[in-house]
Parts: sequence; C-alpha cells; structure tokens
Amino acid sequence: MLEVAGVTKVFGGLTAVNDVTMNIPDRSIVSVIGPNGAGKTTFFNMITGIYEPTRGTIRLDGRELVGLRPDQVTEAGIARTFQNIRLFSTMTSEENIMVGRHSRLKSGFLDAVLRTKKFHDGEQEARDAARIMLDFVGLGKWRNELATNLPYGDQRKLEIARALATTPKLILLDEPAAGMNPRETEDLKALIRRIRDELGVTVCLIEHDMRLVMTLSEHITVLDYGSLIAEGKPHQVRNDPRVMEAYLGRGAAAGDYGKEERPHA
Amino acid sequence: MTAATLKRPKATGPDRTVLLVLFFIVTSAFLLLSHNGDMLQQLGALGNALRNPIVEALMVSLFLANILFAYLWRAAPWAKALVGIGSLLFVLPMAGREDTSLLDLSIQIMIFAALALGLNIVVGLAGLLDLGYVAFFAVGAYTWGIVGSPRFAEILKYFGENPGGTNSGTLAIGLVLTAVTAASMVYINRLTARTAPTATTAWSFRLASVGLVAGVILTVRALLVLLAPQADGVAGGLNAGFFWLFLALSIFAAAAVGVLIGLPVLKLKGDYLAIITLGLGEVIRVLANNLDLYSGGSQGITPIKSASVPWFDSLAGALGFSEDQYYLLFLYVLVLIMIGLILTVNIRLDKSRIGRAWIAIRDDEVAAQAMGVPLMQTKLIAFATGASFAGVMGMIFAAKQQFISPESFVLNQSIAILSMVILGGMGSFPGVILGATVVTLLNLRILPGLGEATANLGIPQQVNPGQLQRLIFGAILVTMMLLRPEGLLPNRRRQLELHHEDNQEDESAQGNAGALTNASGDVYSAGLAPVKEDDKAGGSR
Amino acid sequence: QTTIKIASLSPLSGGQSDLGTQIRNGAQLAVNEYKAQFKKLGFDLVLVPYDDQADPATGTAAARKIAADRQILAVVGTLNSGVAIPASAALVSSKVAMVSPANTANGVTDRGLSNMNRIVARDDAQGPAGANFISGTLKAKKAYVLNDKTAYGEGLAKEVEKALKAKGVTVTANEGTEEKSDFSSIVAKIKLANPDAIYFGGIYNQVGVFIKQLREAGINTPVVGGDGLDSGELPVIVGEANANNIYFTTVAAPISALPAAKVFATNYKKTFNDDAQGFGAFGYDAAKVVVQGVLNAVRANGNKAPTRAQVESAIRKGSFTGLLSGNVSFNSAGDRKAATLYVMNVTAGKFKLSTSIPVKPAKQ
Amino acid sequence: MELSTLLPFLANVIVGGLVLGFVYAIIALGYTMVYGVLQLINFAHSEVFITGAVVGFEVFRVLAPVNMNGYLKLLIALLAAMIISGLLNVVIERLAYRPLRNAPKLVPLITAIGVSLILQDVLRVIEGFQGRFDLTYTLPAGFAAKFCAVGSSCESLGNFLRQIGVDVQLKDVILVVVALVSLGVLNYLVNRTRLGKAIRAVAQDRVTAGLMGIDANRMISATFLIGGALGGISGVLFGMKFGTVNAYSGFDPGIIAFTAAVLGGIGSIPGAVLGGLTLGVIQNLIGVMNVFGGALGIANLEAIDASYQRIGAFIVLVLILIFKPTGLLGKSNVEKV
Amino acid sequence: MLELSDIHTYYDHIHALKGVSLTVNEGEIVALIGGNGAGKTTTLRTISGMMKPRTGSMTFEGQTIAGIPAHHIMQKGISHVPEGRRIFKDMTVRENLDVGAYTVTDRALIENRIQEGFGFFPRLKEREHQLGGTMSGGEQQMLAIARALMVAPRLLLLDEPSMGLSPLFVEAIFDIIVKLNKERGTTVLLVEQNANMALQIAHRAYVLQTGEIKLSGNAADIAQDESVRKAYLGDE
Ligand SMILES: Nc1ncnc2c1ncn2[C@@H]1O[C@H](COP(=O)(O)OP(=O)(O)OP(=O)(O)O)[C@@H](O)[C@H]1O
Ligand SMILES: Nc1ncnc2c1ncn2[C@@H]1O[C@H](COP(=O)(O)OP(=O)(O)OP(=O)(O)O)[C@@H](O)[C@H]1O
Ligand SMILES: CC(C)C[C@H](N)C(=O)O
Ligand SMILES: [Mg+2]
Ligand SMILES: [Mg+2]
Repeated sequence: MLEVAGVTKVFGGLTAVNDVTMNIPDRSIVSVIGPNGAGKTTFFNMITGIYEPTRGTIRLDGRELVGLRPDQVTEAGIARTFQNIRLFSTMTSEENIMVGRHSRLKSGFLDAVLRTKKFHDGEQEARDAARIMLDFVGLGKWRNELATNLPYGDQRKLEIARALATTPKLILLDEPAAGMNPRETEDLKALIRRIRDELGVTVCLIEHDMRLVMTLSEHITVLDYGSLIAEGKPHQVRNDPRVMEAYLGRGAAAGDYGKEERPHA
Repeated sequence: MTAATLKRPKATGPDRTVLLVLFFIVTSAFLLLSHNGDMLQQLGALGNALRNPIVEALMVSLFLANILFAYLWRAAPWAKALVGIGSLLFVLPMAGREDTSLLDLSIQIMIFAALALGLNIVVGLAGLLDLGYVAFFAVGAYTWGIVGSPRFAEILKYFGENPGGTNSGTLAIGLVLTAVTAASMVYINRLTARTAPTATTAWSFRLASVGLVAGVILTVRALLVLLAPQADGVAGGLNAGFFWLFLALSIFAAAAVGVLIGLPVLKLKGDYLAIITLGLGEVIRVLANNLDLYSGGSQGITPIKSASVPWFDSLAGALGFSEDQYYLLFLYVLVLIMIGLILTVNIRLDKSRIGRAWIAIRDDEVAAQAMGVPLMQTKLIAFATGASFAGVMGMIFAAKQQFISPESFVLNQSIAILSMVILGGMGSFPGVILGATVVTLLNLRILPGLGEATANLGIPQQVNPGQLQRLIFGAILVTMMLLRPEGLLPNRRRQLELHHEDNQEDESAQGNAGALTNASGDVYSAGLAPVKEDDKAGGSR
Repeated sequence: QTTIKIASLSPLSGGQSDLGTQIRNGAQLAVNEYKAQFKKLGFDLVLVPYDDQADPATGTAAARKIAADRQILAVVGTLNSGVAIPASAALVSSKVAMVSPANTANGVTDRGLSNMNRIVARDDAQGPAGANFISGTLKAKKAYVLNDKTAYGEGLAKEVEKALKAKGVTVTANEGTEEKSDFSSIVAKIKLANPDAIYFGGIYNQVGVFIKQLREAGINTPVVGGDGLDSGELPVIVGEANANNIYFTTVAAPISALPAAKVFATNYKKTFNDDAQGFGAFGYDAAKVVVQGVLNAVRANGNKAPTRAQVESAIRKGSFTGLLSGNVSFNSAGDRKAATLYVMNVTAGKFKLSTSIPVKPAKQ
Repeated sequence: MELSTLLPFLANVIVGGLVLGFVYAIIALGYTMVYGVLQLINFAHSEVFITGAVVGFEVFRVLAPVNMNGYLKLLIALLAAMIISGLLNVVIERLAYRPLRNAPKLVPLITAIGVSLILQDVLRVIEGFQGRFDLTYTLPAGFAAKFCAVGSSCESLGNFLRQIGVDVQLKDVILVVVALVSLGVLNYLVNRTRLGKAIRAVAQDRVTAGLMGIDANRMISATFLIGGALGGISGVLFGMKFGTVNAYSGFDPGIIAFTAAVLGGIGSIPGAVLGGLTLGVIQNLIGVMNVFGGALGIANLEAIDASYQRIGAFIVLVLILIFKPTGLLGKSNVEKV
Repeated sequence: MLELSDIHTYYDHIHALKGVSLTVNEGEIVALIGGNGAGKTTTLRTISGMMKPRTGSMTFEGQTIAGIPAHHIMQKGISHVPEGRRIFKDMTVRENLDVGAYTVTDRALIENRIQEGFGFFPRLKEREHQLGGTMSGGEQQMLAIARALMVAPRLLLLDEPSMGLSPLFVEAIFDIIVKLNKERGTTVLLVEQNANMALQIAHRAYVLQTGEIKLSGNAADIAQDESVRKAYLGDE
C-alpha cells in the first residue's frame, strides 16, 4: 500500500535518512526500529509531508505523496501521532477528535453560517465519530475534559484516537508506548491489534519497547545512522548480529523479548 | 462538545427578574431625563446636577449595564427580552432623539464592537496577531466614501479628460481577462488540492493572480471612462440607492484586500506577522493620504451620503425625529442589525468545522496540519472574515461621519481595537463586545466627561484630568488587566487554561510558568518556519 | 442665575495638546474677562473645554455632545481643519456657532455652513501671500515646497505651489513628509536642488527640527511657512544661532507689537504659569468674538437668554472690536472680512514684523 | 544630472541613513532584549527611551552654564539616562508584567500599551510644570559643528570626507561611536558572560532554567535593566541628533525600531543592528527615489517622494520577510516534531 | 537526607499528591513506581521546587525546602532530570551543558565534566554544536541527563530516564546510575515505568497510586509483591 523508494533527508551536512526503501502491505502491522537518532522520526516526517525528502519517492496506493502538504497527506489517508505529544491544549478530548474529522467533513463557510443540513449532518457525524473513537480507545469518561488534564498515557491514546478520526488507510505511531508501564503497554498492544483488525487500518510504528515490537510486528525495518541495516520478520531481525550490535545490546541475544507470544506469522 | 464549552457562564445565584426590571426602569428614566434639554431646564438644581458630564456619563454607563445584566443575571426570559429590546429599540433611540450624541455614541460603540468581533476571529480564535486591522476598516470606509460623495464626480471628470486610450473594447478585454484568470485560479487550486503542486502550477497561479488584478483594474478603469459623461449627474455622489449595493461591495472589497494581504504574509509566525500587518496597515493609510484623486488625500472626503429609505424616514418623522437626525437613527438601526448578523456569523462559525480548525491552528499548527487542516486556507478565511466585518463597519462609519480622512485609520486605532478584544476576553464574544463598549465609553464619554466636569474647579492645568486622558486610560487598562488577566467576560476555554496555570505557580513567584503544561504550540512564539532549502517543509512550495 | 456656556474644542491630550491647550487657555481668559459683565445681566458665563485629540472622529463625538448641552451657545475651535470640517457639520443642524481661532483650510468655510466662522485668513490668501513674499521680497526663481501631509499643511502648500507657478517661479517639488525627526534625505535633496527659497506647510515643532538640520548642513536658504510656525518655540527648536532667514505668514499681530497683547501675555502667564503663544492669542480673540456675539444676542433678546440660532446669526452678522488681531466681521461664508496677514521675519531668534498684507476673502 | 553631483549626493543620503540606522539599532536592541526573554513587544520601551531623552535634556540644560568638557557632560547625560531608564524599565516589569507572567502573551502586551500611555502623560506633566512641552537640547559647543572642519587637528580626514562629498557633524560621529561601544559591551555581556548565558536560558525555558540554579526573576530584571539602559543611551543620542523631543515623540521611532528588530530577526542582537541600519538606509534611499526618477526619466519613480519613506521601509520589510520569514539574521528555528 | 511528610500538591483543582511521605537516605537508590497519573512526576516537581506543595513538610539534610524557589533548592545539591527532557532548544549541546553548570564557576571543572558527559554519551560529542531542539528524542534524553550531572549533585532526581531510549542505551543509563551511586555516592530518586529494571538497581522502592504511597520497602521485596507484579510489571 505504501511504497517508499530511496528516500533521503539531509540536514545541512547530516544525512538523517539515507536511501531507505520500504513497502508496507495493506492491513499489516509493521515497525521501524533503530538506535536513537537513527532517523526514524525523520522518516515519518517525510511520509507525512512535514519534511520534504531530499531525494526519493513515496507512494500511497500508487499516488505520489512527495510535495504534498501535511494536510493533503492526511486527506490522502495517512494519519500519525507524535513522539512528543501534540494535543490541542485548549480543547476537550472530544473537540480534539472532531478536529481530526476536519478533512472528512465537507461543510464549508456558508454551510456553517447558514446552518444548512449539510452542516448539521457533518457536525452530527463528527460528534458520533468522536464518541466512537473515544470509546474505541477507552477514554469515554474523559470526553469533556481538557486534553492537557489527562494523564500522560491517556494523552497518547487520545492522540491515537484523534489520528484514527481522520479515517486513515495507514496510521503512523511514533513511540506510542513511551512512558507506559508494562501493564499499560499490554493494553496498548491490544489496542493496536484492534486498530488493524476492527478498523482495517494499516499500522506502522516506531518503538523502543522490544516486547511490544517483537510480538506485534509482522515486519520490522531497522535503521542505523539513517540507513536500512536489516529488515524482515521479528525473529530474523532479532537474531541479526548487526541489529544486536547496533541496537539491542547484550541482553538481546538471550532472546528475552517476545517470550510470551509469537507473532502469528 | 463545542457548544457546551461555549455556553455562557451558567447564570447562578438568585433569580433577579424583579431587580433587573427595576434597574431597567430606573436607569431608563434617568437616561431619558438627563438627556432631555427641556426637562433639565425646568429641574433647576437637579437639572444642573444631571447635566454634570460625569453624572451624565454615569447615567449612560448604568443604562448600558442593563443589557449586560440582562445577559448575566438569572432572570425570567421575558424580562431579559424586555430589557434587551426595550433598551436598544426604545429607550436609547428616544433619548437619542433629544441628544444625538447618544446615537452617535451607540453607533460608535457598535462599530467598535463589530471591529472587535472581527479582530477576535483573527487574534482570539485563529491566534494571528494583526496590528493593521484598521486597514480593512479604511477599505470599507473609502469604498463608499469615494462613490457616495462628490469625489466620484471628480474621478469621473478626471477619467473623462484623460481616457488614455480606454474604450468599450477595454471593458471587454478587462472582463474577459478577469473571468479567465479567476477561472484558472480556481482550476489550479482544485488541481493542487489533489496532487502535489509543482513549480509550474505555482507560477501559473501567480501569473493568474497578476492577471486577475490587471483584469479588475482594466474593468474598473474602462467603466470609469465610459461613465465619465455622467459626471454631472452624480455631482454629489452616486444615488443613495446604491448604498445597499455598496454595503455588499464593501464587505467583498475588504475581504479581498484581506486575502491579498494575507496571501504573502500569513506564512509568517507570531510577531513577525504582527509587525508586517502593522506595516501593511500603514501602507494603506499612506496610500489614502497620497492618492489624492481617489481619496482626497489629507483633505479627506466630505460630505458622504447615507442611504435614503423613504419609509424609514417617515417612520422616524412620525416618532418625532427631526430631519437631520433621520440618517443617524437609520444608521443606528442598521448597525444594530449588522451587529446581530455579525454575532450570529461569529457564533455559528465558532461552533463549526472552521471554528475548530482556527482554534486548532492557534493551539498547535503542526498538529492541526497533521489532522488535515490546511493552514493557509484556514488562516485566509479567518483574515477575510475579520476583514469583511471591518469593511462593512467602515462604510457605516463613513456614512455616520459624513467625512473621512486618513487620520481616522491610524495605527493607534488598530491598537485600541486589540485592547478591546483582550480587555473583554479574547475568544469570548460577549466579552469582546463588552470590551469594545467599555473602551469606547471611556474614551468618548467618561474620560472627556471627567475633564469637562473638572475644568472649572481650579485644578492646575498640568494635572487637570481633562489633559490626562491618556494617563487615566492607561492606568485603567493596566489595572483591569492585572485584576482580570483573562478579560472581563472570559472565554471559558481561556479561563480554564489560565487558572490552570495560575495554580501551578508557587507564590514565591518563582517562575515555573505555563511552561509546565506541554503547551508546545504557543501561537505567539517566534517564527518556526524552516528556511534552509534542505529542510524546507513539504508544504512550503 | 442662568448658566450660559461657551465650549472650546481643541486637542488637550496627545502630541498637539500644547497648541490645543493654548486655545483653551486663551478662551478661558476671554471668558474670565466677561464674567462680571454677564453676571450683571443675570448670567453665569462659563467655559467648558472639550478635547478632540486632534482626531476627526473624537472631534465629531465631542461636537455632538456639545450639541446636546443646550446651555452651550457657541464653540471656540478647533485647532485642526481636519477636525473642524466634520465637527461643524455635526453642529450645523443644532445651530451652534463655531468660531475658529486656527483653521485656515479653504474647505472649512467653503461648504457654506451657517455656523462655521473663522477669524484667521484662508489658505488661499495665506498661500499666495507666502508665494508673493517668495517671488517678490525674496526674489526667488526656484522654490522647494514641503508639507506635513495633514489637511492643513498640504492644503496650504498646494495654494502656495499654485501661486508660485502663476508667478513663474519654478517649483522643484511639492513634497509631503510625516517624519518628525530625521530630515537627512530631504536636506540632501535640497542641497542638490539648490533652490532660492523653501516653503514648508506645517507646524513649528516639525518645521523647526527640519530647519535646524538644514542649517546644520550649512544650507542658509530662506525658509517660509504659514501660521503653523507662529510660536515662540520655533527659534528655540531651531536654535537661536541658526534661527535666521525664516519667514512666516500669520494672521495675528505679533504679541510684542500690541500693548493689549502685552497685557494678555502677562495675564496668561499669571493665570496658567506658562508663556502665551500665537494660538493662545487666537483662542482669546475667537472667544471674544463668541462672547461679544452672545452678548449682542442677549441684548437683542431683551436681556433674556438667547437661542442658539440668535447667537449664530449675531456672530455671523456682528462686528467685534477690542481684539488682539484687530476688528472682526464675517462675510456670508464665515470668513473674516478684513483679515490682515502679517509676514514675520525671524532673525537671530527674534521675531520681527516684515510686512503686513491686508487680505479679503473672494466673497464679501 | 551628472554623476559627479549624484554620487556625493548618494553618499550623503546613505551616510545620513546609517547614522539614523544606529539610533534605530540601539532602540531596537531594547526591544529585542526584552522580547528575547519574555516574547513581549514592550510597547512602553518608546517611553523608556524618551525618558532617557528627557533626562539627557535636563542634564545638558543644568550643565549648560557649567564650564566643563563637552564629552564629560555627554558622559554624565548618558550615565544618568542609563540609570533612570534602566530602573524605570525594571519597575515597569515588576509592576505591570511580572504579575502576568502566566497570562496569555497578549495580556502583558496590553499592559505595556497602558504603561506607555501613562508614561507619556507623566513626562508631559513633569516638564509641563516647568512650562515646557518641546524640549530642545542645548548641546556643548562644537557638537553640531562639521566633523574635522578645516583648521582642526584632523583636517585631513575631514578633507577626505569633503572630497567624497560626505557631510557629517561631530555629533553624528559621537553618536556612532557611542552606539558601537554600547553594542560591543552588550554583545560581550550577552554572549561571553555567565549572566548572558543565564538570560538566554531563561528566555528559552524559565522553569528549566530554575532547575539549573538560575533565578529567573533576577535574570528578567537584569534584562529589563540592560534594555532600559540601552533605551536611555538611545534617548540621549536621539535627542542629541535631532535636537528636540517631547513626551509623545517616542511612538514613531519606537515603531520603526521595533520593525528594525523584526527585520533583523527578533531576539537577535546583531539582527537588531543590521535591521536598524538597513531600515535607516532604505528609508533614506526611498526618500530620494524621486531624484533618481528625475535623473533617469522614470515618471513613476519620480512620484515616490519623502511621504513614502516610511511605508517604503515597510514594503521592503514585507519583501524581505517573505523570503526570510524569520528576519535577516533570525534563527530558522526548525521545530522538531 | 531527603524527607517528605504528608505532602499535598495541586494542579488547580486536581489534587495530585494526597499526603505523600517518603524518605531517601544518603547513598541510596530509591525507586518510585506507579501507573499513569499516579503522581510520580508531581512528586519530583514538588521536591525540586518546580511546584509548591500546598501543605506538608519537606526537608533536605535537615533544612526545610518546602516552598523554596527551585534555584535555591538546586543550589543545595539537588539535580532534576525533568519529564519531557526540557532541553534548551535554541542552544547547542555544549551550551546546554554550560548552562547546566551555571552554579559552577571553575572553568576547568566545567570542561572536565563536559568531557565526562561526552564519555557517557559519545553521541553528544558527535553533536556538540547541534541545536538541542533538533536532536532526536533519545539524544535529547541523553543531553538532559548529562546536563543534570554537570553540578555533580548529591541527590539526583530522575524522571523516566529510559523513556525514548533504545534498549542498548537503557542498559547504559542504568549502568551509569549504578556507577554514579557506587563510585560517587550520589543519592538517586528514580521514577521509572520500566519498573523491572528500576527495581533491579534500587535499594528501596515506593509504590505510588493516585497520589498516595501504597507500598514501600526493599526493592527486592516490592519486586516480588504480587499486586505490584500484576499492576506494574505486566505479569498476567
Ligand atoms: N531539523 C533537524 N536539523 C538537524 N538535524 C536533525 C533535524 N532533525 C533531526 N536531526 C538529526 O537527525 C537524526 C535523526 O533524527 P530522528 O529524530 O529521526 O531520530 P530517531 O530515529 O527518531 O531517534 P529517537 O529514537 O531518539 O527518537 C538525529 O541525529 C537528529 O539529531
Ligand atoms: N500540567 C498538569 N495540569 C493539570 N493536571 C496535571 C498536570 N500534570 C499532571 N496532572 C495531573 O496530576 C496527576 C498526577 O500526574 P503526574 O504527571 O504526576 O503522574 P505520573 O505518575 O508522573 O504519570 P506518568 O506516568 O503518566 O508520567 C494526574 O492525574 C494528572 O492528570
Ligand atoms: C497651524 C495649525 C495648528 C492649524 C491650521 N491652521 C489648520 O487649519 O489646521
Ligand atoms: Mg524519534
Ligand atoms: Mg510522569
């Protein structure tokens, strides 16, 4: 579904992402991992139009995305969350999600002023969507609370709900489990599965929590210093010596990640 | 939901219906009394007391407070309606019949209220600091001022004498050019909404916009030349019947200028935007000061017509207004209707997809964009909407003053409007209206009243309140902001936010700031726009 | 005791408050002078000062307030023509007479309002007078005209330009500037153009700074201006040493030339602890016209309080004496019938009367 | 017109613009310092700087009869103005901005406007009691004279300047020197000292600066003190250069100086200087457009006279900001998401 | 060394800490664990003076520090690595470290410590002149820790130091903590979601739940506690 070919991003003299090619199949859950500063977030930023790649192409279902503005990318069907949470701080949870519906609502200026049927339908739809999404991620009780008042973990979930509200084909999650304890990470894991299974949304995530990554991903791409150093199924990646050296460290060889579950592949 | 957060503060406390009605009756009586010259003559000492400018200013303020209380207090709906309608449609016009300064004041308050509402969209909702807002007001004022006054005949005469090769052919060319370029702009826009913009689309868009401007200029020029022979027929300006047409045109003209100014500058962030709008506001004023043919330059334009509505005039006549007051009463009613419309538009926009998008970009541009909100377009809508309110009010202002000159559109006016917005409570519609009322009342009534009342008390002239209006106004501004930083009638959103941060402050005043909340997207922070070629944001080309 | 009020309308706050206050104070002195006389007739005469902040909109609002106070019978004001025009329009329907101590712009009376009068000459007299001086006395062949981009300064400069051209003087430029501090580019241009005379339509505290910089750049070309320069502050700003070769037309006789004015100046100083300047004297004269007009109307009304309409016509029709600037009567448009324009000459910081020119408005 | 007359003319216009630019630059620094640390457009700075001008006026006035070296008088004037304007600025911050530290950014902007209005009238009242409105500087003898006049010890330098047609006064040279020295000191203070580093840290994140052991309030006060002192200097320079100020004359140069700060990249010290100089020169060049229009025979250029000076500068600002959205030297502040 | 008793802290009306009492002894590593929104961050913020407790007492080495401004508390020897890293975005890596050493006046000592930080995190040395704001999440985390070490604190407050770090670095961080504690005697109060590892290196631990201390004791004991394992360690 998403085909990234040869993307490169150079900041001044620093090549943050170097000639990375990657395909994300429809309805899959894939991960991008790599040491700190490997270029993962930059990679996401290029897909979503926040940075323009120095080189390379990015296609969603055949449509070229390079050069589109972030909002156009969203409209095209890619949603994302941020590594540092970026919620609309003066809005309630519900309103945050309703903003997510923006590109799917078609009522315009005049509709709003004249309160046309189109407007009312759109508002109703957005509110319904907000309710559904809040319930989906389990934040129903926070509906009318200002987003900043939510605990950190719930803010992450709210961000996911907001991204889902754009009815994406693909959702990019940047370290969704950061700041969550193992217990909460388990819940998140279930949530991510449901996103794919129940909503049919393809998921691509960046994560340092190997338990999550190894048990959830169908495919893993590993970046180091901007370059792709390994990819494949979790067990292949896990045992790749380059990955171990650059990323997983000593403990990894013992294979204590993903003990409990095997990815269903 | 949006509606819930923006509902007016729940009127709590005891039911004050009786008090409200009583207050209404008393203040109305005093207002009517203190503005009736004949009665004042007969009242002797009491009359003199009531005539005291401070007392008078107080009467006016208290009377206006009626409407505020009707809004704030818990009371029976009929009482609220009675007070609202009674004050605005009955008592005020009646008092104004005796004292046109009241009508003038009320119109001016509402003009400023509308301006503040417009600026509120730009600053309060969309978070774009605009320090040149008065420019749009000027555009509206001049749109009508030029055609509704002898200026128009002068312009026609000029073009009649200097046709410069313009003829009906030019009109055709102009119209075709306008149509073609406008259409192609729409087309390119459609195109780039779907696919990535390329250098070609970008340049052709720019080319088309230049063509559009040229087309409009050609068309207008041709029209002027063709109409030139009619110059004598419009010696005093276009027929007042055109007022309505131009009411619509002033809206569009201001909105168009808003878009024109907005297109190049809305990419800028925070205070860069502020200073550039300030500059463009000055540009418009200086142009008005220099383009003598059109604007009359520093001499201004006068007299400017108002609409003529025969049935309204006869109504006013029947109510005992004198002929020279008809237009004021008419403008009063018009501005009342306008403010109602503007308020409705505001409320409806706020509670819509667009309003949410404004607040979203105010809170966090990056996140808003990632949620599918097109930045430029959303900001332009805010700019143009705000501008259009100013445009229509500019026209009403011109008609009310019957005279406009560049001096009425100086930077200080923009600043004053901004202070109304913030004093009232940024983002809160009733707050903003209250802010406009308070500032206008202060500047036009209370402070001058203070000066007049104390003029003959033998206070040394250096410290005479009449000459310290700036000082007093400044002090009031500072005090009010210190006491109520969230504004007089705060927006609930803002209030929550503010209190929220307030409480985190340890009282030793050790800075720990709002920075504790992850308010990453502060709209007023300095620019974030990427500059270097290699880290250009995707959307920037 | 019935109260009769006279209003003054001038900027009391903001950058022009200095001049506006002079008008108010001048008017106050005139009112004080007549208080006793009114008292005898059973009236309490008071002055109520209004502040227009030199802003047309504020001025209009104040005018409407004046209209609403029926005790106010007439107005002294304003300072700025730009304010006088809309303010008088707002007052005309309630027949409140205005007597302006300062407004020279043609448009002030050209509209033919029944209530608007002025005791100063019109710019279409003042302009040609300045132009005459430039071409006649100064024998200039080439002049550089500047203005301050206000209704007054630009209007006056236009008249000057027109008159200069009619006299065959080359006008290098008629340039506007709102700048109040830095004139270096204009000075450079003048140096380049090398005119025989410079005319500046503006007010002393801008023109003064300009002249100072001009002189410091070593340019001694004569500078001519209008009534806006009539202030004792001018040579102070320019600097005594540099305050040479400056001329201006004005409508009030120099204070030093009239014994009556001397008394006025002392009175002013005593009452307000400040030095009287040109506009103080004008304000005084204008107020005197108003008060005498009211007095005439009172008499005509059988010593009863007159109506505004009566006062309006008493002012327009009456003739007034005992003023610092000579006798006053108005033509049908409200222009002073026989004004005198004085051309003043500033040498070594001292004002000297150069010539005086009688002027009459086109209409009598 | 000949080149031989146009070139010296142009040189003069540019030199005039540069001198003016230095005045703007120092005023702009006062804005930029405060903006840098609080992100606040300190509208009251125009009055802080005019206060400096008033103090300078008083010092020169009082010292006028005293037989004393002119430079010493200037030094006293500068010091007095620095102290008073600096303290005034600190007090303003304490009373009108600090209580609003956590309020939305635009709230202190409004109190700043309020303070500005208050100060205008206060200054007028103070001088009004002595019957003064326009304050005209009495400069020490010679300040207004030509720089290196014929017969003076540096005649040859003066001759050179005269040869290329540049025409400057001693006070212009003094102005530039004082400006440069202040700039140097400021630059050292902000970039080389612990104080400067602490101020910059506070500017970016007050809370975290506190965690580093920095007393944010003291740093903010220090910033206002420095900014105010710069305002004092600029006030004296302004008064010295143009000769006359009144309580209301800060507004216009204040706006232009703030524009200069923005043009240079707000918050940046070299930016403020570059912005000030650029605006000064551009203003002057636009002011003489009509001469070039005349010389080149371009009618449209000829119509651009001094009345376009100020908006010409604004239009240049717009053009520059469109291409460099964060000003000439502003950091491109890339936000990492 | 550090003693909190009955501390109550509020965010507006949100009662975040409801009477927290805890002790940290000299030379200890104390872990503070708890779910999302339990109040861990608030506890650290209260200690370092970023927030003021509404009631309760708090002493550091016998001196009361409740309500004292953050910069004074810091000067007593407490360093705080805050949640969200809070790097100075417009300063380079080196400048960030320099500011971290604001209270140190000895240039040589500062330079020493900077080199030491570079030793812990070589990536920082590579990026010495990069702006803090453009660093990746993990890089910022390293910088935040190195910055806090510039003053050689006696008590180090760490708020989720492993957040956003790759597995390799998570281990490195814990090694560094242990090393500091062993070799320098630095006392550490550690907030971690990675409770497994935190409890491995800590001597003692507190469990915080909705603003209250629910459990305290030896780290090893806590790690064995059934409810803790279920709630925080992800055991089914
Ligand atoms: N705007 C920028 N300017 C300069 N360098 C940048 C910029 N953005 C990122 N970098 C650098 O590019 C590299 C890749 O950063 P990126 O944020 O993509 O890393 P990451 O893989 O997401 O790391 P982490 O896991 O720590 O979040 C980093 O070394 C970072 O310092
Ligand atoms: N800035 C804030 N404004 C308002 N409430 C807040 C703020 N920060 C935290 N809270 C609230 O205070 C409570 C304690 O939050 P705290 O951040 O201390 O928890 P935590 O244990 O650090 O959680 P996490 O693991 O998510 O970091 C929570 O209920 C949270 O919602
Ligand atoms: C000189 C000015 C203060 C007044 C001027 N004569 C005018 O008409 O506006
Ligand atoms: Mg990252
Ligand atoms: Mg936390």
